[in-house]
Amino acid sequence: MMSKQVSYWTEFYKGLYDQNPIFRQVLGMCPTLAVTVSGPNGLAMGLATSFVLLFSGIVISSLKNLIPKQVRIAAYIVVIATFVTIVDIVMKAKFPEMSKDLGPFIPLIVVNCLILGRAEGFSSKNNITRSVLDGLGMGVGFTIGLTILGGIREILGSRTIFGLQVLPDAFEPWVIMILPAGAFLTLGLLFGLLNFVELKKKTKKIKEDQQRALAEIKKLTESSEEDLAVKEG
Amino acid sequence: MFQKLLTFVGGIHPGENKNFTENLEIEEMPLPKSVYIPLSQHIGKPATALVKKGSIVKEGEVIATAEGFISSPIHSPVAGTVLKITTGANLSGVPKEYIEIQVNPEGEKVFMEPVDWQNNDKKTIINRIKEAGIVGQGGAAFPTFVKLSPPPGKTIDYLVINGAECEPYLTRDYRLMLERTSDLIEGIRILMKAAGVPKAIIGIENNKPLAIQKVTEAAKAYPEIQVATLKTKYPQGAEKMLIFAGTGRKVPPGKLPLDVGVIVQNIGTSLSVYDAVVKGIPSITSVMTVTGKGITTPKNLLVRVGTQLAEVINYCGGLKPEAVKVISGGPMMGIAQYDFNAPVMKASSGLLVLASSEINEAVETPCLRCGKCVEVCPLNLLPTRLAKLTQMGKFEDAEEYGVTVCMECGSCAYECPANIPLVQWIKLGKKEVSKIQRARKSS
Amino acid sequence: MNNVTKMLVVLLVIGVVSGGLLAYISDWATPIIKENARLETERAVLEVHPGSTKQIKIDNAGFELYQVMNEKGDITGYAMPNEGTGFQGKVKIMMGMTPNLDEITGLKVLDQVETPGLGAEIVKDYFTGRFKAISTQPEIKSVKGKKPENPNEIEAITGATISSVAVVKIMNDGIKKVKDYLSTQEKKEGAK
Amino acid sequence: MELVLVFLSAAIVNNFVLAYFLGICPFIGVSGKLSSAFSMGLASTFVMVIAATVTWLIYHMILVPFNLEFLQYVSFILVIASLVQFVEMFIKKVSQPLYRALGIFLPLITTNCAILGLALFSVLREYGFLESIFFGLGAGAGFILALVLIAGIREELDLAEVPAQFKGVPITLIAAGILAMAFMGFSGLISN
Amino acid sequence: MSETVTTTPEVKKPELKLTSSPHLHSTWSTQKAMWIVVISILPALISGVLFFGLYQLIVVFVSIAGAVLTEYAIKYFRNQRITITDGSAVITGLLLGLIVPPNFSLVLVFLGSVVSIAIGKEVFGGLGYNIFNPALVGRAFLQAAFPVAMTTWSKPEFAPDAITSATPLSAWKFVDGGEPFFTATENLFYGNIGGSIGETSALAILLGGALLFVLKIANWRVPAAMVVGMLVFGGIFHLLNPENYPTPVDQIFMGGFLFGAIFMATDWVSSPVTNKGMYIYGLGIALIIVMIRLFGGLPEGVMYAILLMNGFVPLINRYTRPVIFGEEK
Ligand SMILES: Cc1cc2nc3c(=O)[nH]c(=O)nc-3n(C[C@H](O)[C@H](O)[C@H](O)COP(=O)(O)O)c2cc1C
Ligand SMILES: Cc1cc2nc3c(=O)[nH]c(=O)nc-3n(C[C@H](O)[C@H](O)[C@H](O)COP(=O)(O)O)c2cc1C
Ligand SMILES: Cc1cc2nc3c(=O)[nH]c(=O)nc-3n(C[C@H](O)[C@H](O)[C@H](O)COP(=O)(O)O)c2cc1C
Ligand SMILES: Cc1cc2nc3c(=O)[nH]c(=O)nc-3n(C[C@H](O)[C@H](O)[C@H](O)CO)c2cc1C
Ligand code: SF4
Ligand code: SF4
Ligand code: SF4
Ligand code: SF4
Ligand code: FES
Repeated sequence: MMSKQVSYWTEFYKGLYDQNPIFRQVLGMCPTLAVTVSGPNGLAMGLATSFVLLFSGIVISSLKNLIPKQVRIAAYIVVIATFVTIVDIVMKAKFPEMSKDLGPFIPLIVVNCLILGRAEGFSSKNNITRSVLDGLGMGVGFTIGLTILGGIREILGSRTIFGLQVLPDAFEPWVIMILPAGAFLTLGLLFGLLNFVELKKKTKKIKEDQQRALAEIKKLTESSEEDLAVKEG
Repeated sequence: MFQKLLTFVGGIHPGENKNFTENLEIEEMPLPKSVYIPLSQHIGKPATALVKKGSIVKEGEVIATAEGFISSPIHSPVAGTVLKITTGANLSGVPKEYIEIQVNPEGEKVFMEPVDWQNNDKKTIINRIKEAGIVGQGGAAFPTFVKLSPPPGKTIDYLVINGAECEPYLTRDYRLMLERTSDLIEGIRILMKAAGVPKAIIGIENNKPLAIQKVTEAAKAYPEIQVATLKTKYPQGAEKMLIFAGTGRKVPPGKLPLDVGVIVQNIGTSLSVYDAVVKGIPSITSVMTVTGKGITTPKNLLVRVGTQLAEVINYCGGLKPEAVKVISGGPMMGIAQYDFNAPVMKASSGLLVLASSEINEAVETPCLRCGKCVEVCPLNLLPTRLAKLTQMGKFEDAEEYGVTVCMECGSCAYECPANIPLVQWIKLGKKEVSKIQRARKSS
Repeated sequence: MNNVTKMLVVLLVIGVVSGGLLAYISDWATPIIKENARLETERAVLEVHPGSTKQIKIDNAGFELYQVMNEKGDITGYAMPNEGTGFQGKVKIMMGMTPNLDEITGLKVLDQVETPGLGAEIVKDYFTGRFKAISTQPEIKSVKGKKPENPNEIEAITGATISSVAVVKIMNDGIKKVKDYLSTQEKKEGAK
Repeated sequence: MELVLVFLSAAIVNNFVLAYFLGICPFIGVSGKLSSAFSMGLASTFVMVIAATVTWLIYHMILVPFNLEFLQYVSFILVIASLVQFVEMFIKKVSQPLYRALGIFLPLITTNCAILGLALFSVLREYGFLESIFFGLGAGAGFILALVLIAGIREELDLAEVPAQFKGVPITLIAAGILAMAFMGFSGLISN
Repeated sequence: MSETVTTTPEVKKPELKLTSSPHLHSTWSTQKAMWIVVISILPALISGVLFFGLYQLIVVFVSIAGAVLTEYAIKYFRNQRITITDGSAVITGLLLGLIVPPNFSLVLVFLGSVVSIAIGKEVFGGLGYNIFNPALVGRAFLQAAFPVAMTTWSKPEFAPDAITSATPLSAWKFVDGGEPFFTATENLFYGNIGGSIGETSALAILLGGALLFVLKIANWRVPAAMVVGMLVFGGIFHLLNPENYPTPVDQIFMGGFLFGAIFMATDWVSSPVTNKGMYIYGLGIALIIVMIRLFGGLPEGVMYAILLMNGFVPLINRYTRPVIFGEEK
């Protein structure tokens, strides 16, 4: 068991920003880059991944005491691959268009390092409730990341958001945004932007800390002066 | 008479600017009121003073003895009274210990007995060179007798005499070659005998045709001494480059010329050897070129060791208002001076005063990876990389890239369009790397 | 020993459960997937034959070929899927032809991986529309940078000549295949 | 010739990393130093070739004959994982230096999607046995190429004044983006 | 120390500089080199304006403005010294303006030059740190983002009728059935042909190049290796099949080869620093150009070839490190 238990809310919330799989942990990059040519694709991939994440988390955390250590990776892989196959088959049957768009990236969820990482690093050590929350948080964080990236690429590359045209015809679509190069560039710039905000926060925090420390010192000196004054008085 | 000019790959060709002084005869500078004799005028441990405050010394008397193997005794360049022993300004910029002597123009001289070198053995000659306190005048001030005593088992095939004088502005070696040609040849023969070398090559750059002609003439009688005409290019006079041009041999990094069977000596050094052996005069003067647009009357001067720069400058008419840089040595490797109390030393070869019009100053920009520094580095280093790695504190990598091999010739920094002080960075890198190496050795 | 058995048993159980589950789901999904594919083809076939409503798959052709009919049961032509190499990779099309194979009735690009905005424009209606009623005699030709002059010419997409030419080539190849098949068929029938 | 084209296509024109986005995590994670990038690439190539061989056999000799295609993902990943384990033990036995050089990367490779992607593409494209192997070789070579290129660039960038916000992952992605643009020059070189 | 001063005559001391050796410096500076490069590009600009009309001047101006403004904005934003006067951003803008098709959209060329500086140069740390040639990053971006606009060529203004708007390379490559169409070599030389604004006139390019090589700003090794590479690789294929493949000499004058060889492959920052490296770099570029032109799906590959080799430069520098003087190989 983990030595320090965080609140259930944090268990869920951490996946959204502080430990966001894409922007913080830099995991699952392949689908992140490959399928995000549009918002819907990003969303679908995010949901599919979340599904696998959630259910494999549940299964693994409930079986965690039954599975011998030596075969745990193999067992996890089988569990994960089973859920992935389910998603794949269901999508082929019910959403053939989307299944075509996402192509081989659905089966590749099997090896998405995010999922195995969570299975090995979290579900195998925590109870079902926590696993569910963690899986949900990570899944939502991942989905949000993919959707944002897909959205940006869709707007600039096709003038649309979720298929709705939002930019005027006069805007020449940037074909590069739906090509591999565009994926790398967009994600790189997005990362940089995020770091920009983070760095600002950090420097702001440092500044605040300094100010607080200064104020404290001032208070201390004042109080000691007062003390002295009192004593002298 | 058309022969291929000998040289090396790389290097640069800055304006020679030798015309200020190349036609001026060496003139002896009058005695100053006082001289200031640094105890450290050579590579190796400083000498130990033998005199005290108030001692009366004679010209040529030993006033400090050598300390350890690579060291050299020091003789008083004047007769007079020791005023004090203290620390103060030095050409290297770091204050050093020195002996101050008040000059007595009527004082006595005590030179050594001449040595009949033709009828004496190596040992006697080398001993005399050691006693006379001769150090290399090519810049490094390495005690000459050490070079002449190779460890047993090493045979030396060539004595290479460095008459390249590749630094712009300087004309000291050139004047010496013209004015003391026969002494020079005899000095070289003494050196050959001392080191047991069968062959000597005098390397002279082809911008000094008169010197080539005169020296060739004088050396005719001795087939074992040859003159090699070198391409005029900086740093042709650097030991490794000169050896390569003259003999085709390459001194590997971290090795000495000795390891490839060569000894290199400067023109001035050879003449000091002549003076010490044939005339019994110890190393108490230095011939230096005082030049540049910033000095009123440029001269080639014979100066007593210990004379303060201020005296020299004043003797040459003082600085002009446009002077911006005073340099001990040549423009490429010399050290910028600011305390004119610093005294002339045995290995001083020049005092250069540059005016603002002679320095091309431009803003420093980041490295543009133009490769010019790489193209000119005579040692095939990657100066840009060395500087960058040092800047980033990656000293292990800098070592890997050979930072310690750099001879600080400055060709790279001269050429760099981004005006990066490459040599400064590299020097720092060398220092840090040698710290690391020492730490490694001790652990 | 005990440990090893446990390992094996656990893995086996997981494997069996997983296999069973998947087999079950796959059983359920396979017909749907097949049906999807069939429907898609059917839709494509009718799309390249505007006005027609019925289709029959010709089984003995050695390749996929459909005979298409209208409401009244008159044969309106043939439809065939065919594929070839475009600029970046495979291009798969469905094309419709008149019964005597003289004219194209319609074209649909089913699959392609060409550059979006360039080669991928071949899926757009403005391009496929150019093939409507184009003559196949002696074969379809693409022209570049000028208006087509002859009935068998279509204009290539600017900046995507390779993809355009590829589509034309795939069509010509297909037509040839159908022609050969029909003529052998005629011979057989004649022989009968 | 066919085989050479398969190799070149996978190595350059359709580079796994820069055009197919496979193996991005190791591409970003292990490309900081040239030496480890090369080792990682080499180890991956090694596994890729074996995986291509074995998964082909499994798919065509077992799954297809017994109608078990739905077990494709489960069986592939199990085989790859156990292969990597086996290779690891084998290398450990055979050569200690090699193990030290490659060993730490092997476990990472299990979850590298380039390997599974390779197996899946090979099925998707209906490659024959030999083609599959060359596909594995080519993909591996392409992976090494991309990894080594980016590692060289990153080592160079260590000495550059990249703005703080862009140090690390962002600048790596941007450099990869520019490389991907440059690789587009090869498009159409070998169509497939 | 005060006693010593009294014994020494006073020297009037001006402000003295104490910088480290060497104390001499060549007369080159970054700024000077960059502005001479700008001058050397002018003949190509003039030829572009002559052949394609005055509008091209506006295209180039907008491109330069985009580059300079972007650099200014980023430096301002990052609180760094404004370095516009060093001329490197002007070169980037100027070059980008010259390698887009004539009559190109002003909005797009502006976007391209913003990308050149922002993504091609400043994210890497600015002048001297970029891995890839900024102008080509901008062009590659435009090519990938707006492929149609980037392949729409206008005719030169006083072209004889025989010359269509297609560039010589695509005229040769994408023939409508008939024979491959080769353009006469003298047209290639003077530049009376279709192509990017500044690339068509070999004469103008060589004129500017002569200045760069005489002043030793551009290193001759890279273009020399490119030409040799083209003669060898292009020559082999021409000899194998002279009907289909143009002669290597024509190939040198076609498309962006000369322009790239002289102004872009020679970019200091994005090319190798070692001599051996420069040969490898040039040969590599030539090989890739030949591959793309003769076998690829695109008519032209100079840009891609240079960008790809830019990516190899760190490795090239590393593995062509010269053997230190006196060291055993
Ligand atoms: C860059 C460089 C340039 C040099 N140029 C000369 C030169 O032109 N003449 C010279 O005598 N020594 C020159 N030297 C010093 C020689 O390398 C060598 O130390 C000297 O000639 C040895 O003779 P010495 O012991 O008599 O001084 C140069 C050294 C360096 C590092
Ligand atoms: C990024 C990029 C993508 C391309 N994609 C395609 C493509 O999908 N299909 C195609 O036929 N040509 C493609 N091309 C090739 C060129 O546009 C080529 O010049 C064109 O096919 C020639 O046609 P044109 O004669 O009409 O210019 C592409 C070129 C580039 C630069
Ligand atoms: C330095 C330079 C590099 C270029 N690189 C490319 C390139 O990689 N691809 C391209 O299509 N055009 C490139 N161009 C533009 C072409 O040279 C040419 O104008 C364009 O490709 C169309 O001409 P073509 O059809 O004869 O190839 C470049 C131009 C220059 C000046
Ligand atoms: C010889 C030479 C060639 C240059 N070529 C280019 C070029 O092709 N593209 C470019 O953006 N800048 C070029 N520059 C300018 C500058 O080096 C370039 O912007 C740097 O890459 C910016 O760091 C060139 C500069 C010189 C001296
Ligand atoms: S001062 Fe140094 S560089 Fe100059 S000539 Fe003498 S030795 Fe050569
Ligand atoms: S690196 Fe050293 S040896 Fe090479 S040119 Fe620079 S100063 Fe001279
Ligand atoms: S000469 Fe200067 S700018 Fe050029 S590579 Fe060397 S350090 Fe960089
Ligand atoms: S295990 Fe592989 S995929 Fe996962 S983070 Fe590490 S390198 Fe990336
Ligand atoms: S998702 Fe592909 S390597 Fe991680």
